[in-house]
Amino acid sequence: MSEPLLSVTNVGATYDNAILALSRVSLTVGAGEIVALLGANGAGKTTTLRAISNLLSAVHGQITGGHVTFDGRRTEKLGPAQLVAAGLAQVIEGRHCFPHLTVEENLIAGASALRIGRRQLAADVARIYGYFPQLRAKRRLPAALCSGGEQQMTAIGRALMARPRLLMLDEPTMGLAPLVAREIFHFLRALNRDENLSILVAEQNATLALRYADRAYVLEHGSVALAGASAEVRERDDVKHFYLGFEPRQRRQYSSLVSQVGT
Amino acid sequence: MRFWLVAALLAVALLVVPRVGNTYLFDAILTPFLALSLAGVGLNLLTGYAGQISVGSAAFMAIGAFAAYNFNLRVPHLPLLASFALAGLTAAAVGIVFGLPSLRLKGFYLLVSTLAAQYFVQWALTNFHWFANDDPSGVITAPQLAVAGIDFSSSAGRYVLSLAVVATLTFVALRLVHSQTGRNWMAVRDKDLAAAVIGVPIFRSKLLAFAISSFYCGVAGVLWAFAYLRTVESDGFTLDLSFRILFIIIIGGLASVRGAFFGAAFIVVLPLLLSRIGASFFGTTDSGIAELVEMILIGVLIIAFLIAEPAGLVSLWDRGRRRLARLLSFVPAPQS
Amino acid sequence: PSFAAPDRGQEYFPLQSYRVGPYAAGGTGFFGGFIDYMNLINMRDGGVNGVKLTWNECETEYEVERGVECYERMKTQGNPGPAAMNPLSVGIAYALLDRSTSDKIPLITINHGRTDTTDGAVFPYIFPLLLNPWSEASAMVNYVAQRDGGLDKLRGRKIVVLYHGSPYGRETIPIFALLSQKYGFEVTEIEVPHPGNQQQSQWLQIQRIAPEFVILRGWGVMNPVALKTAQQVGFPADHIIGNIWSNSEEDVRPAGAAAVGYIALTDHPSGTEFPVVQEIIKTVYGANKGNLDDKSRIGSGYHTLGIINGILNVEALRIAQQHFGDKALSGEQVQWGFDHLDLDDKRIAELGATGLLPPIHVTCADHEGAGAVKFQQWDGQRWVTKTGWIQADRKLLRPLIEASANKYAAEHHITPRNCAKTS
Amino acid sequence: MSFFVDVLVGGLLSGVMYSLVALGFVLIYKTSGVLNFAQGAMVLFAALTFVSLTEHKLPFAVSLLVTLAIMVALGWLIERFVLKPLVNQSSITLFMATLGLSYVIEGAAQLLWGTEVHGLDLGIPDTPMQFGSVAISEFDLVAALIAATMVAALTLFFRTTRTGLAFRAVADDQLAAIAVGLRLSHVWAIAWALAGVVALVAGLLWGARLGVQFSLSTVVLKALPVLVLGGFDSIAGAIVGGLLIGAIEKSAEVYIGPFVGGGTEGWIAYVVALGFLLVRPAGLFGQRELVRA
Amino acid sequence: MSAERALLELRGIELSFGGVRALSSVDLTVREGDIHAIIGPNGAGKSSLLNVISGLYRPLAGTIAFAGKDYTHVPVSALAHLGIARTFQNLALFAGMSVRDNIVMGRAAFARSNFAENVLGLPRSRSDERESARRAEEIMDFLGLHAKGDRKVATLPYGLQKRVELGRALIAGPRLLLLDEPMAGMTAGEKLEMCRFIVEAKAEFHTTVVLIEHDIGVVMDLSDRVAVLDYGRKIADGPPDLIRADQKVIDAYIGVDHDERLVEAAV
Ligand SMILES: Nc1ncnc2c1ncn2[C@@H]1O[C@H](COP(=O)(O)OP(=O)(O)OP(=O)(O)O)[C@@H](O)[C@H]1O
Ligand SMILES: Nc1ncnc2c1ncn2[C@@H]1O[C@H](COP(=O)(O)OP(=O)(O)OP(=O)(O)O)[C@@H](O)[C@H]1O
Ligand SMILES: [Mg+2]
Ligand SMILES: [Mg+2]
Repeated sequence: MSEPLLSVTNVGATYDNAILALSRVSLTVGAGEIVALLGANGAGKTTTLRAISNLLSAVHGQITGGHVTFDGRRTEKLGPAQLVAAGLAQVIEGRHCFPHLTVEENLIAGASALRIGRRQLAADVARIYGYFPQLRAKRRLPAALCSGGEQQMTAIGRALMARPRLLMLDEPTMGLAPLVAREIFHFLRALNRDENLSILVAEQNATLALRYADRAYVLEHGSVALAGASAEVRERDDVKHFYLGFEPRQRRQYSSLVSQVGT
Repeated sequence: MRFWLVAALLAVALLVVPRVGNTYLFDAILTPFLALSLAGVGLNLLTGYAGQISVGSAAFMAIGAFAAYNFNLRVPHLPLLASFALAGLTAAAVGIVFGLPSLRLKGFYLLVSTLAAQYFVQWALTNFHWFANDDPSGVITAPQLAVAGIDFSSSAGRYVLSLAVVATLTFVALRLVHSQTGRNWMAVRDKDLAAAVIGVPIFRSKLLAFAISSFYCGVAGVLWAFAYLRTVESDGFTLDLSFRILFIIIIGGLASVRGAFFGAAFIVVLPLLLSRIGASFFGTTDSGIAELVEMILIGVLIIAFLIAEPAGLVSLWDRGRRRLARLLSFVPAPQS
Repeated sequence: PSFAAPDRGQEYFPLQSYRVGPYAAGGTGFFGGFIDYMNLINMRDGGVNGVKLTWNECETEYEVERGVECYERMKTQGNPGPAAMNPLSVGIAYALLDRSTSDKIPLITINHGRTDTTDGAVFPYIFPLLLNPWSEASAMVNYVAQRDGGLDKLRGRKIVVLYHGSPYGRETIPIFALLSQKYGFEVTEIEVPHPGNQQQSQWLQIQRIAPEFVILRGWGVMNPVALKTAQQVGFPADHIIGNIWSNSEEDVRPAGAAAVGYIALTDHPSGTEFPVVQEIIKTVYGANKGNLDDKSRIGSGYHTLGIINGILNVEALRIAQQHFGDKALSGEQVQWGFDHLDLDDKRIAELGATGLLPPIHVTCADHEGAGAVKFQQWDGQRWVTKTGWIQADRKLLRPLIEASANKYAAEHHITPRNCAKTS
Repeated sequence: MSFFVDVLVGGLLSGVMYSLVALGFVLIYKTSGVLNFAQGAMVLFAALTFVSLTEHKLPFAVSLLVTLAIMVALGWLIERFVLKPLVNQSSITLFMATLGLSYVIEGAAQLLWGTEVHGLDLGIPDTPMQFGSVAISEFDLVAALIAATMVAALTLFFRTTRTGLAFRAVADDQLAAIAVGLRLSHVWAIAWALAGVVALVAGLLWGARLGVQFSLSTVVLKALPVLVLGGFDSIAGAIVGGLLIGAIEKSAEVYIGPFVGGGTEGWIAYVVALGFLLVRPAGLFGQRELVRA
Repeated sequence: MSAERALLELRGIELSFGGVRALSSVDLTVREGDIHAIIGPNGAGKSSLLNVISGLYRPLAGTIAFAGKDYTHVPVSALAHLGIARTFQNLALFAGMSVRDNIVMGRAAFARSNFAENVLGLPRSRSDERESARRAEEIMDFLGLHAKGDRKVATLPYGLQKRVELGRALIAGPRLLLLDEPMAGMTAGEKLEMCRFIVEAKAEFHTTVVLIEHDIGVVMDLSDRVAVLDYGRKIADGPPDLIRADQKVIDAYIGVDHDERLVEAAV
């Protein structure tokens, strides 16, 4: 892996020209890699992804320094649409399905940045239904009326419709049943393996993320606090404490809390 | 500190200004400014705080004006201020009627209810001559303005009377928005579903907002008719006036009582300034052109302001003050 | 000229004009004519007895509040203050009734305004010169009767009055009702909501009533739309009779063919053949000082009305100067001039305005002073005058005017001046 | 009876004219969630531009093309200088901005072309033709035909094309639309340009009826109840709403008007629309707000 | 500690949306004092069930008994007075208000003063305000939101917003607390804290909790009973240990671990 597919160098960002959200974040994603971005609430995961895909300005944010390179091109001059066309798709935080559009129309909208024919489009949509059979049943339902999980699947499917080379996901398993959450990572892994899709995923469910990712970055207060291969990161005690938990031996802790308070 | 600042401002406005101002200042600037500010405060309660958009403010002003006129005319020995209050209450009652659809309508669809109010009220007031005491042209004239034996009919007097009314009602509005009532309004505005679940009486809150807002607009209408124009016809309370009041609260700052005053100042003073500047640029032969240029400029300025500061002049002002405070470090920064 | 206060020793005419908005056509024509005439006086005569005329404009867009603001702004300007106010808006005039009286500035509402202000005893400063709305109504009915062969022929006839939904439009409601009672015709008064660009249902109603005549009391866009809609429902244009504000070229041209044959009343016939208009063309437009951008509008109805308004203002000033001396006069002094305004045929001929306006004789008690109109017909290109001056039934109207004025006086604690005493 | 039919037909046909204006609103609302108050000003601007060009002796077709180009350019300018800087602002802010815009456009139109009233002759006779017992003006028929064509075309556009889908997506969620690679500015510029074209059509027809002058811009007020009745975002709603409002308004004025002193046209449409909304809060065809707890 | 009495009892709840069955004959008994979890795949109808309990959805059939009284539809307006409070799956905070005001709003139903008293600042209004302010401080202390009291909620990170929403529900001291995925999108540490709040709140206010949560670990540790929904039907209901072992539940929801092992083998 010579030149990484994506490299973020010393990026800083603010909101409303005042709220500091990122300071000097650097990370890379190599071609064919799955990279996890971990961190507590407000650490700056979402902001990092927005900075990469040039979505900050749409939410009153600004990049204050550093630069991002995707596939050898500096991104600051490219609009979000050009980035998508260049192969960088994103599933944004909070799903953001088009509420009045049906599930299928949402998927079709995902191909907006591409110029492809109708037949090809239909095939792509069918491919997504292959990944998420549940969506096929809801294809005519407005997305707003789908359950949380169904919306998340729609959002991921929509991003895949853009045939990305690098897929960025912002908390893709939030609110998903464990089975589905695992399935999602499972097929992300499969996509990664079969189609050489590179993935950058911001995720709270560190257990899951670290299990599937090749490498991980941990953000704290807007900068990278830790980086390394997943296995390494997983073995660190501080990470275990803050981000993992729920290992079998820790299991009874809530119950003990209950009894403590109860007495 | 803040309190003293306001008190001092009020004292100057009440004691000094009447002595030094001229009739142009009172009749063409301050009195309409006060009346529009009051209407702005009223609309802000409804739109800014309770989140119910309305373009019928002028209609409620008209109701206030005509109600006060009729109370004065038909009830002997009614004190002037009592007729103001009754006018406000009349407007409030009508406001409740046109607020009823807010139970089901949201956003721009609610515009229709208030537009219906706007057109229906204007029509009713002109069509039924009783309202204008059978004057065939439908024009009403202000009665003598006397409170407790003191005559307020002069320019300065009308200004002082308006100021007193506006200051009192503004004080009440400030209390209201910082109380449970005000919080209920904002809750309904921000997330009515959640508000309902925690037990906010949604419908009652909305109607209350309509009632109080219309009360304010009604009284503002009385000031507009009695203190400012002194003769009005219902055609004077056009949709255009309603829009101007909406401008006032948007430009001033939604959900801010102070904002209404900033906005009103902007809306009243800007056109005057522009037309003066325009007149000295274009002279007499091209006054039509001056007017059109002015119209374009007002439009551009409105858009520019919305772009530069969507949160309104109030937040511009607060930012400026904070910056100043940081520089001087003895002016208290406003609480957010 | 800048907006700075006019020079000392000049007679100042503040103009609350409107050159934009729905009634811009009326405003540009009227104020254009007024200004053209004042320019003529300045350029040709060097002013009125050596006193130059000066003016500035304040745009009202025909809105009352703006009119009031303009009034307040302008009333303190000039030295010795404004000669008279000419807002050309019923709404603004109403709002200025008290103000101009207490400020002692004459308020001229030529051909319009509040009818009972004709009673100069109660309204010393208000002048609905030439033709007040009630006179206009009466003259129209007289014309219809004349066409049919006498007032007694009116009995049983059906007349529809289509009026503008504004104080101006409504002013004549009671008087038509009264006239219909008196002469036994059937009148239906139908309102067209402001600004009047939708009249389908009104005309369908008219179609159903099938009246002999429709009296059109329109304003601005309402006029061409009325003619077009009439054509749509098949009502003949030559049975529509327009009033004083439905009689200009600007009212009929946009209606195109639908306007051919339409009849309108006027006391300011259009045309450029009048000597005074010729002089304006020569002197003012010749020196490129003309106010109208579009020269083809010279001599149009609105423009000649503006000229007439100029004549009346200037003559009032001249008459007041005879009383107070040849200098710039205050509003209070000019009021005297209006109160004694008297233009007979001879004077009108001297002014080069024969046929342009009827003789006018204003007195302390009668601030209208004329009340005569002509009727004209649109032939598709120009107005063709069909009648001589037809008089309103002023005797019938006078007591009503006085009753209304006295009611106003009582309500506003006004003590009418004694007109028998003043000469 | 035949009179009733006359009134009804007259109402329906004047409703068509309302629909023409309402359509412009719907286009903008559907794509940017903005209630575009400047639509009326655009109608005025388009008509005034066209009529002034013909008065300068340009041939009909050339004037039409030039005006069309100008309207498209206007749409682009609006997108660039008003909408783009206001991305992500509340809908009421945008509404106010379009009010400001209407001042600018009205001012500019009159500054460019003057404030006079112009007659406009499209060469379509506006005299009644007899269809059985009903008299219909040929002009009205042409207007109805044009309106029907536009509605059909626009409906097809939104339903079946991918650009149409993009329009709807942008209206739904701007952030998501950006994220999937839609260019908001393109979409909006197209929508505003289309609205400009619709305004031109409306302006020509209205202008031929009323004369081209300032009060053309007030036809927006006639379109609002139509929108409400039909639904702000429904193209079919614009036409059906227009027909209904037209018919109701005229019959009310003719049959109820005389008993209450006339002038009901000013408000009856709003009151009817209001009553209707209470039953269907999103209008006839409008999208209901989809909320999930 | 758990009393045997049922606080909430749903019988035969049916719900559908335009032909789609969201819930079919669901029975559920929540005992007073329990933390009763509801789990199930996405779209199983968990949130819908919560919406039925809180009166936002009107069931087609079935009854809801709360504290011994039967309802076919719980009136939303009476919810607070009945002692039911809830949070929402997708935050439903009052975005334009401060953290403190959001929390104070939780007591809206208990304000005794009317607007006239508010305007005039009469004693009842003032005591209302004082009482609300005091309680809000307590709640903010409890939830560690103290430093953020004056911030507008919209500017807080997601996790804190979830806490504010919990605070708004808790300030009313509800008998029944309905939580719809309160810990979604949190790190383990934050989840732990959230659990602590729930447990302590339960102890302090004797609150019964109905909890929707996808984190099986949390669910198993925290709850007294777990109900499982799948395709709108209740497929299991019982103590956590039984549920974890239930093959139906594993098939429908938890899933088999084999792919984890697979991945782990691959790593
Ligand atoms: N639109 C915004 N306006 C203002 N501040 C923001 C905005 N979005 C995020 N922030 C702030 O920026 C910081 C970083 O937030 P960010 O959303 O990137 O964190 P995150 O790691 O994604 O957190 P979470 O896990 O809660 O999603 C936080 O302090 C947050 O409050
Ligand atoms: N208002 C509604 N209109 C139409 N369908 C709805 C509505 N609310 C819910 N549904 C449907 O009902 C089913 C159950 O949805 P619900 O939100 O209860 O699922 P859930 O169990 O909470 O899922 P998740 O874990 O993803 O939040 C879904 O298929 C959803 O599409
Ligand atoms: Mg995030
Ligand atoms: Mg759910």
